[in-house]
Amino acid sequence: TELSGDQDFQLFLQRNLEFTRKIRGDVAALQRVVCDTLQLCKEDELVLVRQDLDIAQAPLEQCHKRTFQAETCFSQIRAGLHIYHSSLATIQALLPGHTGLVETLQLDMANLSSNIQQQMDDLGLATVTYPTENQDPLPTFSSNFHHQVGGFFILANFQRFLETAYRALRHLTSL
Amino acid sequence: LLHLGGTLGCASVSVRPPIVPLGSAVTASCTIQRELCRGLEQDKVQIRWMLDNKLVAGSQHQGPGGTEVSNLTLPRFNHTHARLWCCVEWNGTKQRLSMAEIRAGYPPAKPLNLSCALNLSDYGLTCQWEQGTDSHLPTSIVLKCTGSRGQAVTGCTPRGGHSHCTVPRQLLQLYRQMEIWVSATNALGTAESEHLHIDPMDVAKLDPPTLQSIQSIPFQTDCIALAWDVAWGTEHMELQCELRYRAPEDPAWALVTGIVGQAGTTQRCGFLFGTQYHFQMRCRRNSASALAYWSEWSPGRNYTTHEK
Amino acid sequence: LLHLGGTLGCASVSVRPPIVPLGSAVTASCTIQRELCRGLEQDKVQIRWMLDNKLVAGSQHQGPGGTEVSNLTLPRFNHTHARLWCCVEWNGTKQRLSMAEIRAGYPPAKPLNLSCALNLSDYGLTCQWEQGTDSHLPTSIVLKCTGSRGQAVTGCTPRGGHSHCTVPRQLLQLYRQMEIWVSATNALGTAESEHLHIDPMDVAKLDPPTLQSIQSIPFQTDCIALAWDVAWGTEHMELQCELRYRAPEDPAWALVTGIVGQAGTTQRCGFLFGTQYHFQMRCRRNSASALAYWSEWSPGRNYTTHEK
Repeated sequence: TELSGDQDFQLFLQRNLEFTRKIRGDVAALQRVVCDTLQLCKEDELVLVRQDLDIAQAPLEQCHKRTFQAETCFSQIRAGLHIYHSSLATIQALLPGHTGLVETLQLDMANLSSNIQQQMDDLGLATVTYPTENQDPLPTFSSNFHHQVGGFFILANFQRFLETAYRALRHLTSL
Repeated sequence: LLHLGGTLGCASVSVRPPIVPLGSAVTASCTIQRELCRGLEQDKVQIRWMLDNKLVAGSQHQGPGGTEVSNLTLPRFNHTHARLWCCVEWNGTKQRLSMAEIRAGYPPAKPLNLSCALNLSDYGLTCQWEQGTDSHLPTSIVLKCTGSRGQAVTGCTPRGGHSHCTVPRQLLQLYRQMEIWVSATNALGTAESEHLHIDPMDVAKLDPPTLQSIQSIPFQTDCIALAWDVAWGTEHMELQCELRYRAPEDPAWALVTGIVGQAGTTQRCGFLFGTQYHFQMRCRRNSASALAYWSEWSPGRNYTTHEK
Repeated sequence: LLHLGGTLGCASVSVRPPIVPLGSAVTASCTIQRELCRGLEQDKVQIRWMLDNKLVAGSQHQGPGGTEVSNLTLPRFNHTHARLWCCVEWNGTKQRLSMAEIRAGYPPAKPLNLSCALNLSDYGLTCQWEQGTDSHLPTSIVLKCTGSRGQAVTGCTPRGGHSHCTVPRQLLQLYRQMEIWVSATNALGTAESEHLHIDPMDVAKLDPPTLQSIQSIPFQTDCIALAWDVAWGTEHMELQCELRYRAPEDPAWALVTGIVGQAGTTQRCGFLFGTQYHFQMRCRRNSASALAYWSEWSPGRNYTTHEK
């Protein structure tokens, strides 16, 4: 579909580029809290222990390809937002003193996902509606330490996910 | 055991409708079932009407099943709230047997000048409006907002008589067009304000930037470099800022517009030598919406340029 | 779906005990099962310890079944809360493989100055105490009370950090001796306050009586009669009350003790003529216990005696 000329689509992109920057700022704030309170700050110090946790990452290859399709890329962004939305419950359990920060992040993620969904509807693209309440069972960890490292990597992976999504949205503004 | 209850009473008043536009006609009827009125059985029933404490004349006639009925018409009812009493003469006294309340007023006025602002510390959207003339009737006023087609309508309810309220973050859709309006409803009708179609972010109220440092640029002494920083919580936004400055004796401010981007520095030339200038800066979101609010002007900073 | 779980990990740290008295020694050991550490199989395993973010030296040796073990002793552990990391050198980086939290503090201090008062409006027994020095460890503090031999121990738990709580009426035995004490427990021990043996009624906090009227007794003009009434809710109690009075210029109060019985009147002589006196009264339950609380002094009443 021819997108770049569409005025509404450009407004959607401008708004949600800023929104993604806000969410990345919220995730970075949580990463600082994990570093300050749990002393987990550098990924390169956790390479070996990470292997015990086999943490998968939400796929985003549809947004990597040189000639990516907005529809499939948007759908993968939404699917990833949904996965990380429920994974944040793991973080909430780790940082009881920061539930406000986590809840704000989850609200923003839900809004970003429904903003993308509405834009896809407007463009006549097929969309999925995710249940608002989190159905997935919380992952269990073999130790408190592994739970903390798991939380660290969820945030690190999510930050990378957002960087890719941000580049894809920015790429669409230049089409 | 204390038995509370008792019969329906031997008289009943009905007013149709109980709530009327101010100044319009009101009709009422009072029906008395003699056999239910202990002490009235033998007497001749004379029905009297009292509006609050003023006697008003009705027309009495026999109703079905031995009842006595009196009808009353008040051509121009101009009280906002009154009590209509149905009484009978008995033993030389006026016995109040039944009562109905009548209210009068206007349909709610259309709420005007609806405007909203998003508070960036808690992302609550506070909206305010003008209520318009008093309808004299119990009126329920609600601010309504909805995301997009088919989404649930949420909003907030102003507290006792206020004409503002705050929609909490959980009920908002950020970075997307929302429809916001005020709805006022009373017994005589409903009125709605204009519908605002805004993205809450477009009405974000920013804290002012801070002027970090001001220095002369060495070889062109009539130029200065000014470093500034944006308010906390706006780092992710694209901002549009303005700088104003003047010397104490200058009548008007010099204004530098279109300073775009995040924190940074800006340069300006044409300053007098050895003169003290007062600088202030303000910013707003660089969004298409004309509704975008400017932040307050930042706290001022003074700087004295070099002597020639 | 993001699958988290995974193996037990190839390193484990044990600290015995994980909670120690402040300043005492802590010993820890880290065991690494090389074959479980993907990426470490060939390398020579060099175990490093970090206490929070500071390197500390341990002694490494081969353990059973091809494991590498490092032991560490911290002679005087004076952090209240620290993280002990077991790391290995790998590809020029320090890999954090496992972690254990160490907490240090003191056994709980003995709670002091336990006192209770019964509120006669809801018959809740509110007790307060002094917590003593901070143990730096999570400490659970509970007020315990029991009726008599073999009865269930009930009580109440102070909310977050407070050192008072209220035992509700349902858990109290009125008009009978109860045993009440505070118990504080943390990982290093338990401490109990003195045990109070009181009948909750003995510590009832009464509202003050009210002085109804004051008059001169006609033929002995230097005497007055004073009528008083007890506070609501104490009509069934045997009370012991005190009256105090003084003229404005008097330095000290005159005190009349031992006024016993319910509402009533009391007489007093020796007053100066034509002088204004200020009267107040208070009461308490006439019980044997020395703990019985006086009510506040009643609101004052003035009375001016006759001229001579």
